[in-house]
Amino acid sequence: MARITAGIASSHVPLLGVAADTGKDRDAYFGPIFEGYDWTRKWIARPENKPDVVILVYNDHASAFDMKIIPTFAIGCGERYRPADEGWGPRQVPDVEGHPDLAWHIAQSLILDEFDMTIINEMDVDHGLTVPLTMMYGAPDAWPAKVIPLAVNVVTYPPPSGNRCWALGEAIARAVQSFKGKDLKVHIWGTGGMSHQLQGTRAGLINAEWDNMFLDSMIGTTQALRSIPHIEYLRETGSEGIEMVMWLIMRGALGRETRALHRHYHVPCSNTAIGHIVLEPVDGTVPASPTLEGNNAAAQGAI
Amino acid sequence: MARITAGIASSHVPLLGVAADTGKDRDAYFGPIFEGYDWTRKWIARPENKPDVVILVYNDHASAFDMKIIPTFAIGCGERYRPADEGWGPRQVPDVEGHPDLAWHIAQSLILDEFDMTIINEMDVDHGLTVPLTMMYGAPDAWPAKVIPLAVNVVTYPPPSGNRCWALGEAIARAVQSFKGKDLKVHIWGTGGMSHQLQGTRAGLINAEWDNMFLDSMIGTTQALRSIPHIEYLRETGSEGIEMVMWLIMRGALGRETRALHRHYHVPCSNTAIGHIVLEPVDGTVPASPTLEGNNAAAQGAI
Amino acid sequence: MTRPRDIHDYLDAFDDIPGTRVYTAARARMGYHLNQFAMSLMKAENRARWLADERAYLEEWPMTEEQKQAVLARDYNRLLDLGGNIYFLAKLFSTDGLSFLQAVSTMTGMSVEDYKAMMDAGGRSPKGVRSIKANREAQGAAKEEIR
Amino acid sequence: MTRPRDIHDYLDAFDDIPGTRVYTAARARMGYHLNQFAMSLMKAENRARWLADERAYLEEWPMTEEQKQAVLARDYNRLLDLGGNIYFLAKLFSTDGLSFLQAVSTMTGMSVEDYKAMMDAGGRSPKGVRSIKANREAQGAAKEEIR
Ligand SMILES: [Fe+3]
Ligand SMILES: [Fe+3]
Repeated sequence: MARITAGIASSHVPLLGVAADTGKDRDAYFGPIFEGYDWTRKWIARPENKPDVVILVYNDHASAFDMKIIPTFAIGCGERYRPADEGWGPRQVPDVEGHPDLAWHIAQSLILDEFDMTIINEMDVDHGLTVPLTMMYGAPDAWPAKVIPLAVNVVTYPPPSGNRCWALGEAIARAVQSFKGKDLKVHIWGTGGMSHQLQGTRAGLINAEWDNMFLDSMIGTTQALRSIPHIEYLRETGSEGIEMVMWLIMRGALGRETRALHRHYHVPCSNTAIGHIVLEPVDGTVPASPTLEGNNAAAQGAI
Repeated sequence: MARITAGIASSHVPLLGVAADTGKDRDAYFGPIFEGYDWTRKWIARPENKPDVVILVYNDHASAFDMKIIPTFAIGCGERYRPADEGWGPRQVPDVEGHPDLAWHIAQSLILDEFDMTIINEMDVDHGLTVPLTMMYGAPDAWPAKVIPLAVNVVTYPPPSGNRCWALGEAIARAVQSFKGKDLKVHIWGTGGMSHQLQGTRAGLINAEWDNMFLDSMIGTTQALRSIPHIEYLRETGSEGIEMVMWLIMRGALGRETRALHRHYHVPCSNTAIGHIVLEPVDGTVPASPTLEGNNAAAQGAI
Repeated sequence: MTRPRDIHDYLDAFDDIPGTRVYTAARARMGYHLNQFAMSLMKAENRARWLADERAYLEEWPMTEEQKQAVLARDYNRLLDLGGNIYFLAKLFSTDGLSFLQAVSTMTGMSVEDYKAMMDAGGRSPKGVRSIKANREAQGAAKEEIR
Repeated sequence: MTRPRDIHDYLDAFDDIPGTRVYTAARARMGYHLNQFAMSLMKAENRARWLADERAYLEEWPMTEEQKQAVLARDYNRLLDLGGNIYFLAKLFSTDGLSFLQAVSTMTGMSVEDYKAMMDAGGRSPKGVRSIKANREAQGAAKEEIR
């Protein structure tokens, strides 16, 4: 049996990786950012909170996938993943170990639930995945948790809708609940955001008010975020703020009601508003699978 | 504007390509198979029936995709595709020309409709795609239609459910209807099947009764095929009969009611039951998009 | 039925089909390098190296010795048991110049002639090969009657 | 509204955002080879060849002359107009040793110092840069009042 014990959201700005890797993470510029993660680092190190596996929702930034192939939802079922060379050499951080047992179980379950997953067995992972690990764990010799990468297309339009992301989270929760292997504590992390725009004359846009509305709405029972259209992310949070739809996969997986354990917001890091929240499920109920293959006696009954 | 004028289903056994390429297509063994396509070749050559674009639903047989990456639904948005070398050199048939305008329009529309598509810009296409072209067109210097490849995973379990395939077809129909480019006649072809098993002591399984039930149910208003579970394909039609779920994408795209123009069934071709049907929509109505981004005023309204 | 409906029930049902291995995650993982090896034979230059020295070519792949032996022996039933998938293995038998019918027949215990004759006569009937459980129950019922 | 809701309305709305190009299919197609060129700079050996002779390296790619000129000029606004995507172009400015902040500031018409100062002070406000149409209507209303 496996269960989702917490959800974490975090920005994944590449500069945070550079700061950590070059020992600048406590200087005047980066100190206030990293301090906001100190609570989480202590909390996650405690045995009762330490996840065995992290389902890490992120987006690839033209690293593993080029324009030849653009999967909407890709789930990593491999044994391990190397940090990608993003144009300045790979980050000197540990390889990321996968959890193929749980990953394949989730992948198979999601497809029965009518999510059109792309299964990945080999790929490199970029800052979108390794920066959140750094923020939560610092610089260990090996990452303390296995990781299931879940890569979402938020670069080429259209990305998946907020509603689709939330529903995917719910289906992930069902899949984790039905895992039959070892007893596993599972985290789900949603990464990217918050407001930022990396292009054009409007670059540098930050919308602290909207970002905080978004953080507020991650907590409790509201499903308001589920129906925010893409155009609102673009107008209100800059062209790259759309990454926040990935947080909704995490939120959906936590079920009906959440409680916030920790929250941090800081402007700026480079061009971006840093947002970070730690949530736990209060009522982790998710709707039952609506599909035939996932849920109907006829689909499994012997003839 | 574009409209779907017909749906064609056909087996895509690689040996049919070999027979055609080596001039054996009218011998005692292959003659009865190819004769069943003569009606279609004549019909499709008539200007009023000739499609400008074929949305060709097929599966890749470990050619473009290896085990590193397995997309459930991949749509080809590229300019052209070369025949794959499947282990005995590529088939000497023309390159396949894409239709990026329509393909990207469909891809974008499907994602708004909450299908988690993988977009492909470069790939080779194998017998699953080129054999149906040969069956319908013979051996021209260039294929007479542009092709949008739609590759479905039916090799690694689970493939998409029948219901999901049918629903994808409906969403494709909506997308084609909303195309704003040139006036295009569009065909949708579903390929693969019918009953066959290529492995183990049960190899050679053929179920003519079930196959003909399936052909019957492609016609008219029934949606019975939509809810056949995977296990029934496996038991009744052999381990490779599951390819028939791809026909349901075609059927779904034809809308509420179909009429059969031509039908052909022959056993055997190599290990496989050959099935072929030509359908036209009678009432092409499909349900409206149920999604926010695809269908809700709030998603597009200016702020 | 009241037991939870999920991927476990879905997968368990596949084991009930006689003489059939469904290519599930479990098989895909076991056969990963075997299938990737077979895939490599799609390239003409790899086929040439393979044909020149099969054993040496196999040594480049992190496959189990059992898988390597089964490849060298062209034991397709064994290869399927070890995680092979028929569409990947097709690159192997195609390189040998075998057709699907020839290669597939080797898994049935029939001669290629007998297998071809069966196909020409309409193929193998699904009767009696739908369900292991149903067959067992039918046998039980038959014994019941005899008693 | 009664007009059909579909991808056209969805895409049209993107053109209403000031100073912003959304990376849609239309842009992705125009910039295909430009972005694939940029992607190639993820490999150390390609970066070395690129740095040794930029023009010669560019000639290997089926890009338009306009795209090539904009690459050589590091004109990022132009590159976005020509179908570039910022995450692909990041391989280019990373190879130059530029940070995201430095590269991004070049698109704003501000000096890097002024841009950094704006960011440190809380970033650019969304006020007045949400909608071209809304801005136009607000201007109209203001003129109305003056009269
Ligand atoms: Fe990002
Ligand atoms: Fe096939």
